[in-house]
Amino acid sequence: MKPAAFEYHRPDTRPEALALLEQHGGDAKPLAGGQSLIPAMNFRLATPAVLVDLNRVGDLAYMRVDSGVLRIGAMTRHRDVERSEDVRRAAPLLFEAMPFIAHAAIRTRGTIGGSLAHADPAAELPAVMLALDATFRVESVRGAREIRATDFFTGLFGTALEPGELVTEIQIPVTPATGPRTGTAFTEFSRRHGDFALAGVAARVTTDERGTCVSARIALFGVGDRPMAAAAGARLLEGQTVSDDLLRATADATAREDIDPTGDIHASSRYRRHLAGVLTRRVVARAFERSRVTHEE
Amino acid sequence: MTRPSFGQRVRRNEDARLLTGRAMFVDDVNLPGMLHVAFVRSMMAHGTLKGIDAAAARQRPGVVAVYTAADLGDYCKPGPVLVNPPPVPGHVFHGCTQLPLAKDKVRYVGEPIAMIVAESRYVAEDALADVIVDIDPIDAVVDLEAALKPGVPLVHPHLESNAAAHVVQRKGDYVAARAKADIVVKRRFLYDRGVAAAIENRAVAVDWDPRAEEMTIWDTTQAPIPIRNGLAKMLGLLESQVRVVAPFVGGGFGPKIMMFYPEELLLPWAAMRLHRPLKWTEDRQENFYATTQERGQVHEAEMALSKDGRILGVRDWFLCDTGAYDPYGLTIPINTQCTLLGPYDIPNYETEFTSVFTNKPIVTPVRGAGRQHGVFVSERLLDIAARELGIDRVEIRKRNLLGPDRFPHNHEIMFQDSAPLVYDSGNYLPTLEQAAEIIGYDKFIREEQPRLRASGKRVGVGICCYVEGTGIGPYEGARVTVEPSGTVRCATGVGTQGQGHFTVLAQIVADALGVGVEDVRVVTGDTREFHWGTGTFASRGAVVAGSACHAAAMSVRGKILDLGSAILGAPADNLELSGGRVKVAGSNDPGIAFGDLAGRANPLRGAVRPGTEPGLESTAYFGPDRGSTASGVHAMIVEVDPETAAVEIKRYLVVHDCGTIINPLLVEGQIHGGVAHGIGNAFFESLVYDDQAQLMNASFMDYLLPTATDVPPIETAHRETPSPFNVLGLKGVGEAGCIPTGAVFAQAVEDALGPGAGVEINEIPMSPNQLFELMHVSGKERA
Amino acid sequence: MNLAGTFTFAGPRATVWALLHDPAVLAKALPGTKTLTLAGPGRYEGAMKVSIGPLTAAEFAVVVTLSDEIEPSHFAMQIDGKGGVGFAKGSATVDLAEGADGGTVMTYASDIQIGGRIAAVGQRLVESVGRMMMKQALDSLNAELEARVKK
Amino acid sequence: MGANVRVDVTVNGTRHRRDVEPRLLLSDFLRQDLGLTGTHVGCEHGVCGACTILFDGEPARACIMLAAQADGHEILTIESLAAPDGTLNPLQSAFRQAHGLQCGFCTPGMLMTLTAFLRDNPKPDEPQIREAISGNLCRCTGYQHIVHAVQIAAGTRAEDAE
Repeated sequence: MKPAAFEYHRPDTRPEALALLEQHGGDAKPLAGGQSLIPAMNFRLATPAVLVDLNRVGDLAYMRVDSGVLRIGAMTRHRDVERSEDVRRAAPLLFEAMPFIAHAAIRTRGTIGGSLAHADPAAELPAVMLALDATFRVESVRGAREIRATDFFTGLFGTALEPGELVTEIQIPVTPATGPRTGTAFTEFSRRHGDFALAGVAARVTTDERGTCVSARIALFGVGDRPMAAAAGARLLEGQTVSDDLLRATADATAREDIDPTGDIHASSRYRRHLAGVLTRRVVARAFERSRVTHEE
Repeated sequence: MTRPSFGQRVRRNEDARLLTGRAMFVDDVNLPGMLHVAFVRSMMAHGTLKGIDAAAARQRPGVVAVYTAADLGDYCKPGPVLVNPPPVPGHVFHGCTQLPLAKDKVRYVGEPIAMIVAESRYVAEDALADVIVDIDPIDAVVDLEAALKPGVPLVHPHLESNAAAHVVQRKGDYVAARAKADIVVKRRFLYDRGVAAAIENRAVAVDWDPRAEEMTIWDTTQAPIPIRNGLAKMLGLLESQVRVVAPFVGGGFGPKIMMFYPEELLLPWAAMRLHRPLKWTEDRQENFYATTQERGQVHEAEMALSKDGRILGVRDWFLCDTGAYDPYGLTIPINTQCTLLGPYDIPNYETEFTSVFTNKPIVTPVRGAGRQHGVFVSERLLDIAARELGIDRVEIRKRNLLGPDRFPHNHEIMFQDSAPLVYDSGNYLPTLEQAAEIIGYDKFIREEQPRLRASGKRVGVGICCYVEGTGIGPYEGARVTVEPSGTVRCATGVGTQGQGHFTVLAQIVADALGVGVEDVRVVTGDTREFHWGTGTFASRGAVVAGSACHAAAMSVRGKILDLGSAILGAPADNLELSGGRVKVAGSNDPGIAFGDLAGRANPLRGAVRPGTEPGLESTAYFGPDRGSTASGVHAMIVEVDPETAAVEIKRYLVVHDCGTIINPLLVEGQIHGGVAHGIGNAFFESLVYDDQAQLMNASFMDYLLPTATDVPPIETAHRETPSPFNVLGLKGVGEAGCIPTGAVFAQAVEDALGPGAGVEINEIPMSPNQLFELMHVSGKERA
Repeated sequence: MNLAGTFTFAGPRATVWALLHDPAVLAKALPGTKTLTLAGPGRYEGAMKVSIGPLTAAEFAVVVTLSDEIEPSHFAMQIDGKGGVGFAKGSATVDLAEGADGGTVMTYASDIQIGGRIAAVGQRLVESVGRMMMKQALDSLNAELEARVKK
Repeated sequence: MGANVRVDVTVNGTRHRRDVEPRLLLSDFLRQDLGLTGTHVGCEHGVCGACTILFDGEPARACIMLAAQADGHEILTIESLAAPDGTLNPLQSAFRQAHGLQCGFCTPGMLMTLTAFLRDNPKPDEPQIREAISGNLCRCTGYQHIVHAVQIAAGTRAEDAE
């Protein structure tokens, strides 16, 4: 299990990196944390001709909050995100999800941008970004553009990135700024701690002062070819106050209408759908609870 | 006085090397000019091998040689049958073993087809894709029952069917017993395959010195001596020209036994041709194909009982997957037949199996070796009978246990060691009672479970018994030497894969000689040091090699006393051995240090008296007539999430009896590891083959080994019923932890879901997905 | 892996039949196809290199053999792909029926066996990849069909 | 394809300069090029944790990093833990006390993972310890004695506790 040979570049600056990606086009893979790419290369299921190692590019790792937006540089390591006070305050959902990603020794190397660009349908972060309505800044030698998470994930490991483009920054609207009564919650069901989830759910619920839901976002992972926004489920919540019946109806609608899971050796399509419903009910209930807590504070 | 170490929690002699990264494993062998090996392996499970084109691989820069079966000439012969079947009357056995490189036909995914030798493993892997292999596929034989139907392709076409073996064993008259029974419970049980998953993969490194005509082989084997002897014969060398070293080995669990794996045969052969050192280290993906596996069995079993819950008899009929070849004979299914009897008085027993060739990797023993299947069948049948008869689960077991007055107990069927199955000793009732008490069985059933169930929690308890035949022959040997430095050396043939032989065997020798455990240097697994013996398997290392070490140490003790008596002028029975010195008991004279005595026993001048030997050294052997029988009870409390079908183990208890305990700390370690392995088998680990025998989860991403958050803290209690079959009273413990785990897991989960759920678990492993399906199906049926 | 379903083409059955037998069209429609040529009656040979995100399985040599052809309503095919990291082998049937509004309803069923490292490591993705490739191929064929019908 | 690249790396306090093939895995570099065979390789896909080292002080899997990526960085391996005279450090010693190893193959990865963990979390409770080592597979011990060893090292369990 040794990788096939490749041409290796380790640029020091962002323009150099973008130029290399442009020059090699589809033959080049950016190497961020490498925690998914190098295992695939060791199996020789990934055999990139050129690797552009981003680890020396200095200005891609940062976290800061400005004008209601949490900005995270794409090369920020998971470990730094999970330990960040800014993240805990500004994006509690992201903070809650971080420990579910693999294990500490993977999170020390893995990066937030790498994970999102990899777009594994069973990964936690893409769904979290959908639930938080995040936006990704992408750059190439031709310039920069911004892509909403809802438009970014296009299919199985598929993204809206064009050849030569690189995710450089993740922009997350600060949670309290979207409404004082906002609650978020995250959970997943996996066989073992750190494994890819058989199903997982991230939710964000905002209520008015009477506890009526004014907006809701639910995103699932592990149950489709990409992170799935549960539109039908979320729609049922809007204008309603929380009740067991509402939670059940939301979970049912999500499991029935919003996802179309495939089966694998760990979980059949039917079991995944069932889990998605159970987890949606639990997560949305917790998000509602937390929206009350924010309110009471 | 040197305090005896027996029964003490002695810390291990080998740990310092392992903890600092100094311990040598096979893959650590790096010699100048070393070449690296990779194997082209079949991608098809079954097919006719029509052609191999290795021309491009041979051209690749950095590739030194490519060998196919055609290049091996006479060396391309099927490997030996390693364990001949025991002499059960009427048995049928077709021994079919593997060629080092496939010729004409491939029989499982991963079967080696060509060997590539290159300057690095990287280049060798590059060359794998250069070799074009033309295979005409044949439908794969996967399912055990389908394999025996007429018209199915044959894994070995020279045979009439895919049956590899057939054995019937009988005790009493089951048919008559059944006719008298008040109730007969009958079920079908499945227990599926897993890998041993030692964290160290296999590896072989070879150095052939053409001038000295000596070969050194470093091998991750549990049995270096048989490997040396076999290889010497195959290579046309004297046994003394071949040295096999099993240095530190990173876990064995069965498949590293004396397999004569193709890689073990081919590297020495190639080293003699290339005159350069070679190394092959299996990668994790290869390990899922190229290393043997175990467990696949299907049982149809019934138990006949009286209405008061006494077992009148058991009939079991089963199929045992032996994979593509059957070099290990009948060890696994015979173990299953024998272990099914458990601690119970089963007067009438009829057991029949057919071993089946399939297009899956070769099956040889993995920790437990067929025993868990037998326990699963009998314990599940008892659970079902208890439910149908309205008898408590613990009570029905108590009613059937063999009493302490029934030993030695002859079960009248043949065990894997070709001797009748005789339990040496045991005391089962107190073990069961102690387990029930520690886990709080009565209170749990009466109070806690109803209370928790009322609050919506699904909790359950399981409790199961087992016995385990351990410590079988044929023999092991040991040589104990007192060196002039005073250090005591103990050399034995069994390899060590983490069991603690460097400490346990040292304890045996230390106590015999009155020295500290740390003063005994144990050497294992190097044929240059000791070359008579078999290996580490069947929970036998401490029992058999330990008894040999004891005998050798006692003989050295005799020499010390004789010589000490002559020098100190006191009768031998007035002398004591302590602190590495021999002295007159009760005297203030310090006596003589062993080192000085060793010097005197090997004089440079003067004569060694006739009838004596020089030095303080003795070699001794121990060969038990039959194995010793360990036993125990496992209990488990689980909570099941009725919505997700997730199972959480809340408590796990093992009360066990492995005879005299040398070192409780190490015994507990063996049990913990076994239980973790058993939990893996029960709930996490599953080899998933598709209908063409393609393995769908050949990685640690999808083959789920239990982690620290999946294995609960394990409570243990020890009982000691010494074996009368060896001087020290020892019984083996290496496999005990994993044997009843599946059965106790099934019982606990059923109990948690409650009788209303109608869930019966007759299949291991049981994933949350499978459990969900069972809950769902039974729910529908109920409605 | 079993993939089965129906798909409605926005065009007449005879044109759909022709498209499904045109190697140039199929080469464009099947994701990852590098070459595809008619090697004999009902026999197509080619090379594919399927990429899914970071996973770029090495090149596959592909042979597709058509049989049981009943123009314009039915055919069966044998699919045989071999590469350095695995193989895909299987069979499929395709039935074409005239649908509403001049469309054509295709009913397909396939049983594809995946072997080697792709199956061993990629099991989590196999079904999704199958579905994705089928969808892309059908969408692409339909687009080609619409273009032809417009002409 | 791909010219060799320069690796200038400090391992266990010693600086090494080598030119390596870009595809050389860090685990192979440490074991073969530098002869530091204490770092073990168990899966080469980042799951078993046997090859865990400290990369700039943080645990990382050497089998899914390239040697080239170590250029300019500091690495600590199992060989760095004991004193030069071989005296075990408190964590190593606790492993011996608690019988926290059997075959010892996973042990280097366990020790390196735990070295960073105990530095950041000197008094962990049992669930935290179990989570900390949940990315390191051990087939021998069932983990319990490893947990005990960590507790001894953290001073929350007596050395001779049974």
